[in-house]
Amino acid sequence: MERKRSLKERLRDWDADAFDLTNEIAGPMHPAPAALPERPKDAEPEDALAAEDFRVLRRAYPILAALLGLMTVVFLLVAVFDLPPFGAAGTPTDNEVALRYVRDGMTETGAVNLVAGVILDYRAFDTLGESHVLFTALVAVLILLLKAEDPAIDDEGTLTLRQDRIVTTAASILVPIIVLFGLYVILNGHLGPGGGFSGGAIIGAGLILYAVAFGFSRLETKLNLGSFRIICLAALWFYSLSKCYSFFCGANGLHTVFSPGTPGRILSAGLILPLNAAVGIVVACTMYGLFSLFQRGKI
Amino acid sequence: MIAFFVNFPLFSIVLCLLCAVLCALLKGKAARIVSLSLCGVVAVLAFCVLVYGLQTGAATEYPMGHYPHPWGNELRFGIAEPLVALVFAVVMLLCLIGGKQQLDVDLEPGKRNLYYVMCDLVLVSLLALAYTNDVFTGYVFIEICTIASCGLLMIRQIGRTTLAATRYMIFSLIGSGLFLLGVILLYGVTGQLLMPSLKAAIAALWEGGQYRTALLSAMTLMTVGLAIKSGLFPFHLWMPDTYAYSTPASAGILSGLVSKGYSFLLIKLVFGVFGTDVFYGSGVSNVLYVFGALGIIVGSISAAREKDVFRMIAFSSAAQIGYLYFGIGLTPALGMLAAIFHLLTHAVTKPLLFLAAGQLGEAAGGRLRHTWRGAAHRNRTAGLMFSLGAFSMIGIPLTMGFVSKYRFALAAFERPTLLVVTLIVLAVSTVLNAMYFMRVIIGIYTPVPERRTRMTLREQRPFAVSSLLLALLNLSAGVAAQPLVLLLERGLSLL
Amino acid sequence: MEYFELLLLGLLVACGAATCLTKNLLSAVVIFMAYSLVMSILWAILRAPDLAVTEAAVGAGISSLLLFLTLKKLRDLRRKAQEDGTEKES
Amino acid sequence: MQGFWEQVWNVRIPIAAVLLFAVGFVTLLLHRNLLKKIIGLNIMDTAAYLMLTSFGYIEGRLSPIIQNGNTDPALYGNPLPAGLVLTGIVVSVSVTAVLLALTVRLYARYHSLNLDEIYAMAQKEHGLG
Repeated sequence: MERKRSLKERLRDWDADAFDLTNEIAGPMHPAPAALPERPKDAEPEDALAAEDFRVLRRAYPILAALLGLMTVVFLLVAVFDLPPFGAAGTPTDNEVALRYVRDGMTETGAVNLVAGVILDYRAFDTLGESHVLFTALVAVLILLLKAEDPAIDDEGTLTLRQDRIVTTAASILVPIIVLFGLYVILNGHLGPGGGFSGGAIIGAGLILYAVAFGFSRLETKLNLGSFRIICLAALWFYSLSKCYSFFCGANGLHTVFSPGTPGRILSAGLILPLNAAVGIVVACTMYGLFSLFQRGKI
Repeated sequence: MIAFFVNFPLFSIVLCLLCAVLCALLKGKAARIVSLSLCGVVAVLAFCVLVYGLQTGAATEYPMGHYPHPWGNELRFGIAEPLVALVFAVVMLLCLIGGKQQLDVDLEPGKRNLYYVMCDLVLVSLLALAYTNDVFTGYVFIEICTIASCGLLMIRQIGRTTLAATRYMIFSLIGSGLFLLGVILLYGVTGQLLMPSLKAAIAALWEGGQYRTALLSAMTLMTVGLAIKSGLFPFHLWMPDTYAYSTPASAGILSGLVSKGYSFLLIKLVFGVFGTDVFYGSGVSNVLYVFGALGIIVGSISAAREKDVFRMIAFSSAAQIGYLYFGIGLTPALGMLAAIFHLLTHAVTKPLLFLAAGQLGEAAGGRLRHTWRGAAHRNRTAGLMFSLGAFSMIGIPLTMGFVSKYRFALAAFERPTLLVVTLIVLAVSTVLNAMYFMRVIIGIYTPVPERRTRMTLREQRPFAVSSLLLALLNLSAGVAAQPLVLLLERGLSLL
Repeated sequence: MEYFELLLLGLLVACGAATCLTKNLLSAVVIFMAYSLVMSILWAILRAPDLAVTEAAVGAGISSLLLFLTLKKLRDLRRKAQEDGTEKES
Repeated sequence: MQGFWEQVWNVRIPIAAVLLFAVGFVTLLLHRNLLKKIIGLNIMDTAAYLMLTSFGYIEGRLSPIIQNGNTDPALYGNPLPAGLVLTGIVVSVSVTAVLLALTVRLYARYHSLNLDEIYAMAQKEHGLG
């Protein structure tokens, strides 16, 4: 009597087809069906089915879409007429939530620009998600447009602008001013209008103008894919960790290290200035990266 | 020690964000290890939060920052949220492990780590959607989820997936545009963004009869927006392309988790923002009920007509989403309980089906049903797992699908006026499910004389491990469903 | 002041409709850029200077720039396809 | 009739926002050209944000930046909608960038911007691939 095979062996045998039940079943009862006649072109019937669906859809689509569009317009207009009057003082949005932002905003967050106070201190979790939306978009465009690293492809996409004099002189004057203005908008985010997002976009536009005027070669040594990843890592990690620290302290009632400082001074408003700087860097790199990816498939 | 668990939702969200940014820097293999360990850690953290919720027995509101209720952002977690987060993390882990074989083939060598960046971002948005207590934060993380799941889709660089990604993106953005407009109208009328204060303001307005049309339209817009994004009946046309042509791991994550994240947010909105009496009193739930029923029937019929097995599974997923909204629209008590139970069932079963179908497709060498004849003999484990998943979809006893269908039947009795319609819809869809799934199972088990190489267990170890665990999850919940149902009942009461 | 606001609103709706009705893609993008700038001015009027700066820099600037770049990229691809096409035929 | 026009005047900016939302929504649905759809999407989002900003505006009050230390709430408008719209604009840009990248990839492969043609070509080419 052969020894009882262990479960492991029996499983392996079951899997490795030591015995194949189908042979017994198929064998005696009825001869195995002859191999199915291979259909000449198996793509054809399924294609007809989808094509026929598609044609019906194609004809019905514009009427359906116009109907849906009209319905939403009427539906929304009816809803809008019921809204509180525009510009009035006693509307529901002018409630205790907005009151505290305005009355205590400067003392609690230290930011003179209350909008910066709201997005970077009161409702900071939204903006934490926000800067990661931009990172997601950059990675998605990287997946799509990044070409494989082979030197054979020259910069086929570079602008064939004959580096003419007008653009280069204009750029040599404008780029420093744009980048300076962008830095001003970032660093004064908590004092005047602006902040990380708009300042970063302005600096990004400055970099793009530089790349258009003087070509990518000069920028490539410093701003390539490797340095991008490190910059994004540093800025976003700083952002996430500092915000995690302030959320943790806030939730457990601990006092954070950052003090709002005296409002109006550049180094005030606790964490808002460094956060604006970090967001500004990420936005500038993303904008330049998107431009370079669209332009020539590599950063 | 248990008291410290209250910080774990914040830690899990921030950890995911850190790992997502880190994975962009690492090489493919290291990024995979980081992502898999991240899913594991998030699962453990979610389990701890579940223990904390059970111990305190109440929903805790965790202020994100120094400012309480209507001023700062908040996270809210009772029992249902950590349970759903736990299931999401575990299923994502198993999907990534199970789909390894196809991932190695489909991903370009240079962009492998970018795939895992997208997986981490999908996970963080699912966690945020489960835990958030603020409507605008929900919108921001819906956008992250849209772009990241689109990234998961287009990683397989064949023309068909790029087209599917574009159509998926456009449909999703219509949905989030309507959701955004709903949030704005709600803010305009109540002045609040945090769910608890929104609920109080809406209840007061609903009694006072003020701004009623604006409230109704905001509620409809948000519901329709989320329904479009998770693929309810008239907006399920993007589903077959999206799920059929992507790698099985992505298809599992997209169909099993992403659409469930949106539906769970809708369930949170129904309980936490609109309030059951406003939502069910205003007739919006009947709209969901009708579209859910239509979705079940149309989804099942078009699945039966489909010859390509992957598209068939995608259409059956549209039918299952129809079930979800069918339950939500039925009744606030038992109907919602059946819907959230079905949410977990589908989150566990559908990835199992897609992974097994991926393996069977390779064993059979084709996508069409008739080319799959005898495929189960070439790949035994995949055949077994596929049939188990199919049994759960049909609702054979001992599987989780049976329990969820049973819960739907119970819920039907709670609403006697619609009893007959509900039972007919359930019966018809079960028959249709049985028809098109059994057709495939019979096909893959009919013996085909000619010998093909056989895929043994050792060659596909990652798939075997993950599908076995998914099957165990399914069967264990199917056999011992009562504790899970009680848990969900308590969770819903705390939502 | 209100009439200026009404003028801007009318201009906005006109730009929106014009962008969708023009056949030529380039003019659609140019009109969209004008739409963003008018929106930025309107936000300045609505006492939201942060938004005006951001919309001008990000909405009009980067979005339109990416649209122009895509148009240029599509033209390059079309020209490259024609060159390959002519090579194949000749 | 006088009440109607007075009411229209009271909610003039939300009405304009809804009209723009409808223009964007219909463009997104009706136009088959991908670039037109993307522009329609942008119009839809900015229209929604216009309505949100209009809820924060209060007649005769300054923008929410504290002038020389005077924190009297009756002086300044509501800062919350401005913060939300700031987040929204960046969302719109990133979504536009991803959609444009998808359009470039589709055009490189199918040499067409019309979604139906691309669908037909993909149908024929892949059939069951």
